[in-house]
Amino acid sequence: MSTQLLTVSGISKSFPGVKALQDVQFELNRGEVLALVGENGAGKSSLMKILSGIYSKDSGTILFEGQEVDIDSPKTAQKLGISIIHQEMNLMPHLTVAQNIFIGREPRVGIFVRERLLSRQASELLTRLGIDLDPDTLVEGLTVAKQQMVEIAKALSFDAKVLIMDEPTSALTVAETETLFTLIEALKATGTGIIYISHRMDELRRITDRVTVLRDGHYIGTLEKADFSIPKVIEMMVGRPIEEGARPTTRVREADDIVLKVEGLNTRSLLKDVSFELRRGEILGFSGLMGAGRTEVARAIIGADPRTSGTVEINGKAVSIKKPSDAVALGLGYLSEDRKQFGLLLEQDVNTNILLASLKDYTDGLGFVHTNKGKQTSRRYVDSLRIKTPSISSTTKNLSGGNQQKVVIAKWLARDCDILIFDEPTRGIDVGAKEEIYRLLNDLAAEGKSIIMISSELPEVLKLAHRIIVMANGRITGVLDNEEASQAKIMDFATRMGHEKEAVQL
Amino acid sequence: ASGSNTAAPAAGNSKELYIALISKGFQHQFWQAVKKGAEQRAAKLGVKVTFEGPASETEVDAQLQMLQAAIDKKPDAIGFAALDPKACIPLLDAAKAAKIPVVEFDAGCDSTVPLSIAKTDSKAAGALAADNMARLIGGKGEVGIVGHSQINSTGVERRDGFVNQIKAKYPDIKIVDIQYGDGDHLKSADIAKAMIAAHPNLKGLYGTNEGSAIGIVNAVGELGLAKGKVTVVGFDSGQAQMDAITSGVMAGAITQNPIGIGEQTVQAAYDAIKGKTPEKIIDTGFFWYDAKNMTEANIAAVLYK
Amino acid sequence: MNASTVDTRAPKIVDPETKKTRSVSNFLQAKLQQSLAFATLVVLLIFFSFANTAFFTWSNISGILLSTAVIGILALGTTFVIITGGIDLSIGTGMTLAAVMTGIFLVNMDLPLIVGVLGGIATGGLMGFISGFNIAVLKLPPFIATLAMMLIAQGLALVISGVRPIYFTSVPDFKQIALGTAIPGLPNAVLILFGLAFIAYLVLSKTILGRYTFALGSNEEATRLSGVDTRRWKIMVYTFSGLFTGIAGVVIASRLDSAQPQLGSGYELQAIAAVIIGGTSLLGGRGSILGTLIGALIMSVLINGLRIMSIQTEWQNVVVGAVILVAVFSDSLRRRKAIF
Amino acid sequence: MNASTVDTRAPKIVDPETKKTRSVSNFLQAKLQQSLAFATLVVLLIFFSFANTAFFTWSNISGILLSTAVIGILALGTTFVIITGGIDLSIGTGMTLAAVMTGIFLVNMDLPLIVGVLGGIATGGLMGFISGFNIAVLKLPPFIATLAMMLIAQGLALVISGVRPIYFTSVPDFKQIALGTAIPGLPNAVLILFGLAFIAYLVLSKTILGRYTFALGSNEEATRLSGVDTRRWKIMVYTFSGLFTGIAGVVIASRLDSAQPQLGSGYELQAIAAVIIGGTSLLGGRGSILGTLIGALIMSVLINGLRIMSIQTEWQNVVVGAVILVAVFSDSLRRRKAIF
Ligand SMILES: Nc1ncnc2c1ncn2[C@@H]1O[C@H](COP(=O)(O)OP(=O)(O)OP(=O)(O)O)[C@@H](O)[C@H]1O
Ligand SMILES: Nc1ncnc2c1ncn2[C@@H]1O[C@H](COP(=O)(O)OP(=O)(O)OP(=O)(O)O)[C@@H](O)[C@H]1O
Ligand SMILES: [Mg+2]
Ligand SMILES: [Mg+2]
Repeated sequence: MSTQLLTVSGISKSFPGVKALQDVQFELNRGEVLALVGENGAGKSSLMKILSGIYSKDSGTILFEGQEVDIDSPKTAQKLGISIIHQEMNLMPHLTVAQNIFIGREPRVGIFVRERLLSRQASELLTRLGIDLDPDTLVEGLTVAKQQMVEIAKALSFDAKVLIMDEPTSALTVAETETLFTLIEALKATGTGIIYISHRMDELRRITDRVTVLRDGHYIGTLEKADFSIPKVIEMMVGRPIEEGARPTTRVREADDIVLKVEGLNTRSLLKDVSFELRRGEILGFSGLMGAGRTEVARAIIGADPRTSGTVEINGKAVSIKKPSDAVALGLGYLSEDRKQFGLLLEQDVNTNILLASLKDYTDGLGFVHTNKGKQTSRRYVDSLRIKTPSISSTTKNLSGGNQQKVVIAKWLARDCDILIFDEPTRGIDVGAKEEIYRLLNDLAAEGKSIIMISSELPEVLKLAHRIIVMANGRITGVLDNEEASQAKIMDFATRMGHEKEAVQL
Repeated sequence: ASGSNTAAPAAGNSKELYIALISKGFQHQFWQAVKKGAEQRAAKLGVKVTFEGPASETEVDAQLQMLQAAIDKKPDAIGFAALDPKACIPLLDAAKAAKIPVVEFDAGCDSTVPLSIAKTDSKAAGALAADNMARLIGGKGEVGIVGHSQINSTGVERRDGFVNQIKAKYPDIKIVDIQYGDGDHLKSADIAKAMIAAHPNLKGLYGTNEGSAIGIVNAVGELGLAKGKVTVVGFDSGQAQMDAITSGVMAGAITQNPIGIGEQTVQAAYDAIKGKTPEKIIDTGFFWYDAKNMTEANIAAVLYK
Repeated sequence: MNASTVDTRAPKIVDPETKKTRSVSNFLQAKLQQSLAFATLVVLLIFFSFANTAFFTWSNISGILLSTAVIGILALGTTFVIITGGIDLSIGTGMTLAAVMTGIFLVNMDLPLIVGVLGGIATGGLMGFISGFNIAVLKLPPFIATLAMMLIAQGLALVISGVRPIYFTSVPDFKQIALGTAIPGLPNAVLILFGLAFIAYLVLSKTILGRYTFALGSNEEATRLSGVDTRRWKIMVYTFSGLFTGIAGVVIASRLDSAQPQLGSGYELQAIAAVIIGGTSLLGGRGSILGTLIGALIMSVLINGLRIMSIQTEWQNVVVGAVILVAVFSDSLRRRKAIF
Repeated sequence: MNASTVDTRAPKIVDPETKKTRSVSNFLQAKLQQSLAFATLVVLLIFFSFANTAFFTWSNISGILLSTAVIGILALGTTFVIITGGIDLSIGTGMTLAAVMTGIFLVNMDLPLIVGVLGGIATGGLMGFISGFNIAVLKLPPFIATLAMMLIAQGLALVISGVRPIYFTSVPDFKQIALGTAIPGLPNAVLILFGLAFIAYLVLSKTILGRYTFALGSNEEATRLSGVDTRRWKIMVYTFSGLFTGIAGVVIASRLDSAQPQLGSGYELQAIAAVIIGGTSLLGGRGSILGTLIGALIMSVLINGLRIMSIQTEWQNVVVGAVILVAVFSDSLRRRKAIF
């Protein structure tokens, strides 16, 4: 039994009104990658938080290397050699990369921190991991993706026996994901056991040895690599088969009206001369590597960030958008990629969040809000999007990540904008829900709404977008029609750093 | 206001007479001395007194609340020193309605209810400070004032008494600056230093209460000025001022007779309870003291530490 | 979106039972601090009633209510500001400036009563507006923006009044605003307090301003990106709160029958303490009017009780500080989510 | 997705050049508020020098430095607290309590000078510890926990001293602590201020305590999840800051050669204003000792200059408030992300 690293059995955990885990079990061997999958809210993160000492379990046993252990604090978990990359960012934005990685373990002489050694250690670690980051930059200036890389570096710096990764790739693009997989292979070879949580099914086959499936807080089963297939896993997860959608069947015709026209958009920090058009009923994909500037395009258009120049036309009329409320008033909504920071009122209930963008529709001339009508709307979206929440008056913070994302989507659906910019709409969302969101986007487009979909997942862009704009380094490097697009072509454009600009005139 | 006069006497006053004193403050040594006088006389008369006042002499509202609470306690008499002469009127009417006799000390309320007041003429005291300042600097030169308040009555009257006297009687003396340090020793010291810096020919500085005066003394000490370069005239008493006068840093100061105020107030209240009519105005006097007369019995009696 | 396209056979994940348990527990959690504050209030009332018979008399109770009025009105307004995650340190001296301006309007300029009163209230609103502008548009931190406003208001009150109280003797009706008794035995100031509390309650829980107040305090950036003009609404919140400061200025002037230009500093901390004791979080996003009312009452009952018991003034602060700690500790019980 | 189709030679997205520009601009941004505060200071100095010849004399400059000492020391300590995202309102009256305790030790108990001084400092540390405990362990909000502590310290200072100043006449050396001149012409209090500033700088930027101070203010939960005992470190920060309060108490007592039990309230707001003017963010995570020193100097230069110019006291507050607004507005420039 020396290969057994971790044996978990009979774990239950309840939160007020929610049974997050009931009698869950799994085991982890040395040198393997165990995938943990399940729909949003299935209890994956909760289980991992128990293993890393953040939550205490209500019942059950944890054997670590054959010994029963009581993991009562993050520190205990660290001491045992259990290291975790959290689903939600857990960095200190005002500290540097190096300071973040070694927080709590600073090399010191007496009370003094050996700053230079700290920086060197971090630099060595980052080089060893092949992560391109300056250890002395402040984390607050990094993009979500880079912050995620910092988290990964931090978790790997522990030389842990058990490494838990809770959706590590949800903010990463292909290249970073690839780096991570290489790291995982290397760690496996040294005998580390890895628990890997992801909603990206294609990743499972690539790196995992076994898959454990949870549904609604229950243990469903474990599949060995040999009898593992994606449809089978999905079926176990959702309890019913899901058919993979094909590429879009409808076409956007040249004759359709141009609803949004952006011309010569520039920002001080990144964007250079971004121009494009969006037609009625179109889903326009935005592809690119991390930091390519897609989010910045969206933010600049809606007036969330300053732009140095550029014009925006809506339905053929030049408009002046100085702040997000202007954009929304013109029927242009933006769903941010970072739901925790920019999407949700975490401390407020689901109802408040869903109605936030459309509150004026429920307000009379005196400023009074008609609560019941609003609640009906909220309930409708909770049902139709299958948001897993005890009620619409539950605090949003307590929802699982994926369900939080659905709340943000519901907010924008309730606002009924004609143009919607979805920035990474399926980040952290389970397969079942993803399909629902895809269908939803298609329906919206079919109704005549126009959609910009920024996504780092190439399959999803290919599946949904009528046209695909590829960005690199703040520029548009290519525009592809769906029929001519392929992953290889997109990647080709996504990696043109501007020197080859002439070559990509389309 | 007192709707329920169902004569339930407040606990503890069935035998012992109880007089509630509402002062303008309690933290300054001046008020502590008033308190001391009141307690001395109360002990002698065998009555109970309580003494309270707001933390700062700007808190008119808080003082009214104290007065209201005092009335609700149904004492046998109330002694009151008004922070504002008008705001107190309705509450004194309420006291009258509750048949509680009221006497005043230090500063009065524009009301017919109070039977007497024990106080000092602060303007005259300020004028006496001016006379002494003029005498000490030889009747001419620049003088500055560090005040403790530009709004409460003692602050204003001690300042105005000084200023008016100088204007009226000493045309060669120029008051070059008046600033206010809230009676905060540190602030007053910094103000005095700034004044001395800004007016190199400054002959004298007048501080209108203990904190202001000691601030000036500290400033002179910190600047290491030769004794007598700037003539310091203070107000009130206290250990530090007496020391400064002994050592010669301060030329002298005006003291009122706060212990006497406290004694007279309790006495008047006691008389009122007993049905005697106390004297309408009890002037407890004020005195100039300096190194020469400080130890004299009549002066030593009104000084307090 | 066309809801019918979504699989409506999707199993309901939540059964009615859990829903109920959950919302009951949520409700309880939310009410806990309020109830504990309320419990503190009741304990104080009982304690003082037994400690001194003079305490539980109508005259004293109405005195307590009257002395709650000013701090209470300030606290009501500043509850909104605190829920947005901001703070307003200028309410104390701002109240004084409003009182002084009322005096200027009514006494020096001899304007009609209603005009003078509205002018005083508007003064408060204007200060709130300026603070709101500094905070929302110039992006100054609320603490420092309102600290500066506190100093400015304090200075202006002295300058404008000529460093001297303004007496309303020429306007005999003015006194009735606070001290008249539309309900016999109860000063109008108390009615004003409760009336304003009701209005504040309505605004906070029923109107769009209230909703956005909570939203701003929960996540301002998310609110902004949701198309809410956060700058405008933030200015509105500070202005609205400023109106309460103005009303407090009129009430205190009426109560004192004079505008005392040096009054006011220190009131802001008392009002903020009342708000926090009432369970409103300084981190924003959470709070209630009822809680604030209870918090203000705790403060004034406590201070009155100590006075009635003739506790020495120097000890009173110690006791008040200790009671604040205890009252607020209950709140922490709820938030304390240790490992268990 | 088949990742093997991905070109793994994908060039680095950030080339060294952009990285450099970025970090230079970051650096500049971080220094901007400090430099603007510094610019404000220089402007004030120049202005007052021209406005009144008495201003730029050694005697007045050393007077300004001396008058910065107390507020400056308080501000240094509280910089740490504010960087953690907390606040300490008890530093003003806490300083007074420390002064009173020093008096009790030295005068009433006649202990040796060094023991009395350390006792006074320890009093400050103890108060910091209690506040830290209330905040870190009992999870009280810092504002209210320290507001309560402010009241308690104020009351205790009066109670312990018997509402009477304690004079250090029996300990003649005591006065030398603040007013002796180890460097001729410069009071020791100024040396103490600069010495403490250097220590605070070392601690904040070079030690583990400083690191965790920033970490706590940046993201407390993440810090805790990283295995740092945040409770312990938070208590340490408040205790450390409390020691500065204690030292300020000793210095003010030494300067006044007495412990004045009624002083101190109001000092906290001045100290906090100095910290914020110096660019430390009330939201936590950002701040510097140099900035605080500059902030404290701005305040005292401004006040001294107005006094030298004989500006009427009532106008002084207005001007100070306005200058605070202007000084802090510069900070907002940095954070203001308008559309252009
Ligand atoms: N602190 C909490 N308080 C209350 N409920 C919670 C808390 N944390 C998690 N839950 C609930 O427990 C359930 C499991 O959540 P968990 O975060 O473990 O899901 P998950 O499988 O990680 O989902 P996702 O894929 O969306 O991240 C959810 O219903 C969630 O609402
Ligand atoms: N406010 C800002 N200040 C400075 N740089 C910024 C700012 N916002 C974004 N950037 C930088 O601009 C670049 C573009 O980031 P953006 O988020 O737009 O990229 P993206 O294509 O959406 O990638 P991602 O997948 O990371 O979201 C990044 O390098 C980021 O660091
Ligand atoms: Mg999760
Ligand atoms: Mg992005």
